[in-house]
Amino acid sequence: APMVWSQESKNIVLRQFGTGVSNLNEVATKVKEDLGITLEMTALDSDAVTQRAATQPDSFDIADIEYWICKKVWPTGNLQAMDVSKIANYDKIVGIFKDGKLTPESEIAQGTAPHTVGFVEGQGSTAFADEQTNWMTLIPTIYNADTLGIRPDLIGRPISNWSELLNPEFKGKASLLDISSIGIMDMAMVCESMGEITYGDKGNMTREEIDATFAIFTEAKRAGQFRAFWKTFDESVNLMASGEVVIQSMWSPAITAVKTRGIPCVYQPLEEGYRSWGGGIGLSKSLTGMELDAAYEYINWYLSGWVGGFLMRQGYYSAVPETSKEFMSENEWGYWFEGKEATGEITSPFGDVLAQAGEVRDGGSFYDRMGSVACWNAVMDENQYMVRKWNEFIAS
Amino acid sequence: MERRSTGFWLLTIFFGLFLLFLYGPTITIGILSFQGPGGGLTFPMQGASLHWFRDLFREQAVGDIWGAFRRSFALGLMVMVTTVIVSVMGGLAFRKRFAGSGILFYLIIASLVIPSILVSLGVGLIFNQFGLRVHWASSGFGSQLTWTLPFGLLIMFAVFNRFDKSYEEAARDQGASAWQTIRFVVLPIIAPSLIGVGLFGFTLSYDEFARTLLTAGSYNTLPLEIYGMTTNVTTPVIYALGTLTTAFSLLIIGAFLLAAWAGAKRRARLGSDAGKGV
Amino acid sequence: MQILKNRHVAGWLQAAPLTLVLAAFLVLPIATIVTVSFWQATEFSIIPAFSLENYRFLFGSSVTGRVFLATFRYAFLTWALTLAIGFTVAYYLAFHVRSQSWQIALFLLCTIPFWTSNIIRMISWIPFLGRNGIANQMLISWGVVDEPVEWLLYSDFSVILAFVHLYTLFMVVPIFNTMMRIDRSLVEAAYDNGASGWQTLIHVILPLCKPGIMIGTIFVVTLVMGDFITVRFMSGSQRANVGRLISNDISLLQYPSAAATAVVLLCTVLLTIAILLRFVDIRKEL
Amino acid sequence: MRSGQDLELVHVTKRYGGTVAVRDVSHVFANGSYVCLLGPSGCGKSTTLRMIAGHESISEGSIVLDGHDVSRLEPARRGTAMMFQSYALFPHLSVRDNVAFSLRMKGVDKAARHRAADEMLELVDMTHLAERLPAQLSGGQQQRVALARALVTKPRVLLLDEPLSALDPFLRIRVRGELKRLQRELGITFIHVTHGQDEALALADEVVVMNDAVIEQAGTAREVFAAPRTEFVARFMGGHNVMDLDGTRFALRADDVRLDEAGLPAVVRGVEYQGAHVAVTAMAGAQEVLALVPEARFFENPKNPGDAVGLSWDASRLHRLTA
Amino acid sequence: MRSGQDLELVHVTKRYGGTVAVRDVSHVFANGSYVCLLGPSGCGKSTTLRMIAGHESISEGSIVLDGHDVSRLEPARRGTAMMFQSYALFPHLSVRDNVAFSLRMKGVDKAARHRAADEMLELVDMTHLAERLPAQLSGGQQQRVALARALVTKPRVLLLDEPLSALDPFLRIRVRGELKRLQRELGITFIHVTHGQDEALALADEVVVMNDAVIEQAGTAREVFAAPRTEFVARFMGGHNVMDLDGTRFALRADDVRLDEAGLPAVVRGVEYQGAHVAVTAMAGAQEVLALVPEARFFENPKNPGDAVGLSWDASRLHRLTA
Ligand SMILES: Nc1ncnc2c1ncn2[C@@H]1O[C@H](COP(=O)(O)OP(=O)(O)OP(=O)(O)O)[C@@H](O)[C@H]1O
Ligand SMILES: Nc1ncnc2c1ncn2[C@@H]1O[C@H](COP(=O)(O)OP(=O)(O)OP(=O)(O)O)[C@@H](O)[C@H]1O
Ligand SMILES: [Mg+2]
Ligand SMILES: [Mg+2]
Repeated sequence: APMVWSQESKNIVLRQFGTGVSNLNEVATKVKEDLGITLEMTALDSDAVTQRAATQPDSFDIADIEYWICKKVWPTGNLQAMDVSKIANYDKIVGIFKDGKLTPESEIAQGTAPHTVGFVEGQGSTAFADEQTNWMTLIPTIYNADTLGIRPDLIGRPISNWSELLNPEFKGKASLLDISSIGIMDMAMVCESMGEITYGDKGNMTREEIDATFAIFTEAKRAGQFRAFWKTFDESVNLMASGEVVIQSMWSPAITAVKTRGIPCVYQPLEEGYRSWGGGIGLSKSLTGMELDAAYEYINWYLSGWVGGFLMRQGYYSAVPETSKEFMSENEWGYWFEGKEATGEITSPFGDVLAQAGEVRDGGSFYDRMGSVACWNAVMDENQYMVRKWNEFIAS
Repeated sequence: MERRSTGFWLLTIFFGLFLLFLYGPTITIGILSFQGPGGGLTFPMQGASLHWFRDLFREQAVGDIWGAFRRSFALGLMVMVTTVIVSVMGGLAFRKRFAGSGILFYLIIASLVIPSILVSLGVGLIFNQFGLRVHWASSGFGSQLTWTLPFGLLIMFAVFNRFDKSYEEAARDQGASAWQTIRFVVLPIIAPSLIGVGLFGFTLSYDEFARTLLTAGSYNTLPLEIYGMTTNVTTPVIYALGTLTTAFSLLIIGAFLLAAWAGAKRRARLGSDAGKGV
Repeated sequence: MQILKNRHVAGWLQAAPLTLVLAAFLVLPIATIVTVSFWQATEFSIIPAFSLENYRFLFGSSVTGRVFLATFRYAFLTWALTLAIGFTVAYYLAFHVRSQSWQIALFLLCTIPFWTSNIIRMISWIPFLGRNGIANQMLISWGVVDEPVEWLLYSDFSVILAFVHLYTLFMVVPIFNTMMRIDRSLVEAAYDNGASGWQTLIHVILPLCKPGIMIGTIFVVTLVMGDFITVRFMSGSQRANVGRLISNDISLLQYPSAAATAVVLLCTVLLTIAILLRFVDIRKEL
Repeated sequence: MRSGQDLELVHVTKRYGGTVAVRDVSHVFANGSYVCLLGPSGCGKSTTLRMIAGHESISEGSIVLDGHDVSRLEPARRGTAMMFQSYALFPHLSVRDNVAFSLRMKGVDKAARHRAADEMLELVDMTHLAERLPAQLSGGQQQRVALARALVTKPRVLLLDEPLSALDPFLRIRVRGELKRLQRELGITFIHVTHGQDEALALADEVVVMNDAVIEQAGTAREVFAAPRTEFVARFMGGHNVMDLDGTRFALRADDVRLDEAGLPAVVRGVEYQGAHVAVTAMAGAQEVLALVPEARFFENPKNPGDAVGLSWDASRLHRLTA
Repeated sequence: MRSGQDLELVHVTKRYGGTVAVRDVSHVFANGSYVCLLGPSGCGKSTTLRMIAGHESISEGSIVLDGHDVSRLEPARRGTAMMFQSYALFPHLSVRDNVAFSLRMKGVDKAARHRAADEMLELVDMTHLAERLPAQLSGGQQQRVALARALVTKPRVLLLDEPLSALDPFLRIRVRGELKRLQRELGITFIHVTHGQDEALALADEVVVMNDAVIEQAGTAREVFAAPRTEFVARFMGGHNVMDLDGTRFALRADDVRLDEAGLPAVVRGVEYQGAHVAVTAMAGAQEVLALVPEARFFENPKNPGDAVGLSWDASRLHRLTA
């Protein structure tokens, strides 16, 4: 009976870990309030996340990871697939996570698109399914389209191509993120934009393509193009805010964070399109019984809108936008999702003012932004090789 | 007062500059931690307030500073106690040469010089290979010991090198058993050094990052949390934390000095004939 | 009972906890690292199959040599600077500060910053050295430079600065310790023999401080050679030393490759220390 | 005066690896006597004492006290107590607690052991400083506390390793009088190691001269000083000339040598004023002769280095040496 | 014998914060003499010596050598050299390099300074050990090296702070003979700090007794011993009785006291054998009297503690004290 159930769930503790992006204490507080489940949160950087998911299955119950990480981790068998029939809002999840298409006419971008690693054949399977099945690897939670961030005040001219990252004009003032799987995609966007390399599939490069990409960037690095590399959200914010860097690959809330300090910063939509990423939560293999039930309860709660609204108001997108709408004001929904002019002040869930009335979100509406994704964060077949080359690049 | 040489004054200036160099960042942190609510991690200051200290005591967006602090404190205490006990025992053992003591000594030196990340990596790998679960209180604890023990032992070696054996002989002569000799004579005499070893062990553990990195398991210790914060937090709350820990250590040192001073004062009341020819 | 009196048995009994800890958390892990360095890996798992591939890649890459060289360069420069600063500071405290309470007070003053987290102390250089940091603002306002000086941050300069800042105390303490044990009458004897302050320093104090210098050197060299975090933070990931190579590999789950690099680093460090230990009998000098 | 309660060393040998510190020493220490172990540095005095105390194991032989072989007993079970050269007072304990230490180890309750300790402190006249720490005492005071601590165990034999060497000469003379008085009052055996001849002569009922790991001579102070058996003893005790006359070696006390124009012609080499006496060193050919001349007589006719003098003595005062 | 080359202390005072270590001391040290500074612990001997050497600044007054005020000069410029109590040999330098150190500081080239060092080592008979490190030498050998090192600077005045205290008594007596001989050969002033009366008496041309930061008495050894000016000096030099007769204080030498049935009745309290003499302490009423009786005479009629004796002396031997 439900009564007993929620009584018992009060004593249940679930250990969740993930990147700082979505592993927020507000969520834990809210879930305790709504469901009585205690959620213990640990925030790590994405490499550490990968590592823990792959090597320490006992140290967590719920993994909040990105899809490309899932591609690496899933085959270890540390996670268990989820029964779609137990997910209440499954049908309302956006198409990107199901068949890969935002709208029926969308083209599927290169890289590890979420739907390619979103399903497996059966409950115990470690191989991904080509199409939707009843067994989902991760429940999508959060995603976004990334591009270059710039300081318009320090650059003073329009930027419209990825290739600007290596423009000697910004020598000593550019930055790149030091997470191989993401960085390589940014690099590829740049090289392609420069016209130096044409990739077969940026999400799955050949060794030659990898070598050529690194050659270009190593040369730029030695020439002093980069001020620093960043590995985490906050570093990118500080680099930008302190004026050390004027152009760099960046994440959306980082732009917001810079802006809240009163420093002009733009998430620049570029001609070549966005590099996109998505995250989801997965269940540890060791989760059973009452904890497993609680986890499902947690997931359903997650998709029921509060979290979505909470995340959307920071500039991310929710996997089930419809449910989130109820938790956002019209002004917010218009600004964040529909790309409309703000009718009043836009504030973050933490109370910071992010935009004034009349401002429009960089890049426009959800469909404008997610519709021009050029590639997804990816792990490629030559990942091992790429990683070593990346390591060399960083060390060179 | 006596006139001091120019060399003295030059050196005093040098020392002053050195202190400035040492404290510069601490002071920078100190100032920046009083940023106004809108302030960032860098200059210029955006107003002045205690906002970030208050913020420190509220729940953070991510992570769990106070949980991490509790864990680090507990771990520090565990490491401290273990280091003191094991170092004393080791120190006692090394007073006599025993078969294999040479090898053990080189092992201690090795433990001191091996880059910490290797220990972290190795312990992580072992736990991984044996299917054990890494946890700050097991693997983390062990890895930290490989760092604090050599220090503790080196201090104990130094202490016992200077320890006058005739104290022990006197105790034996007075009918103390081996255990009583240690309990009532050796330990009290070396107690000040033991406090030193303990404090040292605690500090080393409390601030240990590399060795805990791969061995802490699901829960962060404070340095890991701070490391996490440098990557997830964009506010001066991290500086507030730094300022607070510095103030905290100043307080502890002050308390120790005060206690030592009071003790000396109390003893001095009894007077002294030391050095007099009576 | 009698067997407990045997000094070998008693010694081992007392040393047992120590031995256990070192065996479990030092010997075994290092052995594992050596073993794993010959294994192979995929993205997420280690394959226990003997292979020299890791070493082949390591020695085959031109980056390796450069990184090792950089590691030595950092170690050497940091060593030279910490030695110069540490020796001077210790000398000042030991020989120019006369009252013991002042010595203790000033010495404590030097140690207090070490209770603040290393990481915090390190990153607090960033607002100081940055393009718009305090240092540059001062330099500009004094008219020393017109443009902000770029190499203050995210450069070898800032890396070494942070190293010196973090590790000078490791030089000060042992040198101060040996200096305090130098019989003051030796210094007076030198003056009596007509030596100037400088000559006394060079011909008497310096030679007698050798053990302290050696111990400090061992600390600093091993700390710098094993570091991976300072280089990353202070160079903005633009520079690398061996530690970073390893930590990059670790964070990319390339354990065997990390282990191979680790083995090479381990050998290098142990070799360096073995050479240093030739000059000093640590146990006697404590 | 040998009694069943004597302390006896029976063929005692101590080896440290290859070196022999004490070689096959046998000796009976009479009950209730003040014995001084005298000898040059490294001759094995401390080792002998420490073997008696039980702080050093015996390589061969045995130690018998009161008819019982105590060689294998623990230090505290032997009926001996030791006073250490540096006193070894426990620095963390007050004077009273230092003295009461052995009783505490036995489990005597606080009141009782403090009473006993205060009694001992009374004996050495240190009651007023009972609360102090050792570091707050002068050398002489520390020495007295160490004595009290050793005596509180009511030992049969008190062993003292150079108990006076840390004191300045003035104090040393005063304290040695106190030691002697205490020994007489308590009536127990004191075995006192020293390398000062004057100390040994002044204190000892029996002087035991050691050299090179063996006992060279033992006897009353007067026997040893007046009739040294060997050249070593004669030289070591000081105040003796060792002379080669017709191939035999004789000892001649320096105070038996007179400056006398008619005597053996010699040249003064050195003059040392010693208060009551003046020590004149003179060369008679290759033989160096020391004459201890009473001050008054010397200054009737003072000599300087380089002066010619005559030396004379009664042949009856020549004492033949055995080695 | 005062000459322009003497060393003179003129109203010298040394303060450490509130305590006065040396108070307004004036004294002339005659050129070429062997002076002993004698006194109890803490009386200011070392401080005086170190002020002369230049290792301690002077609070007030001045030090004049050879007619020049040297109080502000560096140690090495004063024409003095110091030999330290613990010798202070540089542990990292060989014996030869230790001795040659001052020449090296002056920039003398290697061959020349080694030659000079070897000459000095010859003087103290240490040439054969020139290559050794100090740690490989015995105490006596180290002492000689320290001496050579001090002398190599050709000082006018050699300052020695308890130079013999680290040696055992046997060696001490031998080495003090060598010191005296060396001083005489070199003809320079030696100022030797000691707290041993016998050492001072044996060595000194002039004994300077200090007490409580001031000079209590200065004079030849014989003057000081035979005619102590104050009670302190009498007691400190030893061998004296201090007596209160009709309200005036007199000193009486212990060797002037005879045991004599007819004399002042007294009770023996202690008997100390001293070789040539026996020291008998007796109580005449509340007055303790020490009698130094020649051995032969004592043993004609030996006394034990508790025996009744008579004490007598020539009234002419009573020496009146000024304080
Ligand atoms: N623990 C030890 N190990 C090796 N040799 C020792 C040890 N203790 C003493 N010896 C040696 O035994 C000999 C006798 O030493 P002991 O200490 O008994 O001499 P001592 O007569 O007391 O001399 P001193 O007057 O210098 O104290 C010496 O040669 C000494 O070197
Ligand atoms: N550096 C110092 N600071 C303070 N007081 C001092 C210092 N050096 C000496 N004194 C004090 O000055 C007085 C004289 O000391 P000094 O060393 O001259 O005595 P001393 O006669 O050489 O004694 P000893 O025979 O013990 O060597 C003592 O009371 C001592 O405590
Ligand atoms: Mg001895
Ligand atoms: Mg002195």
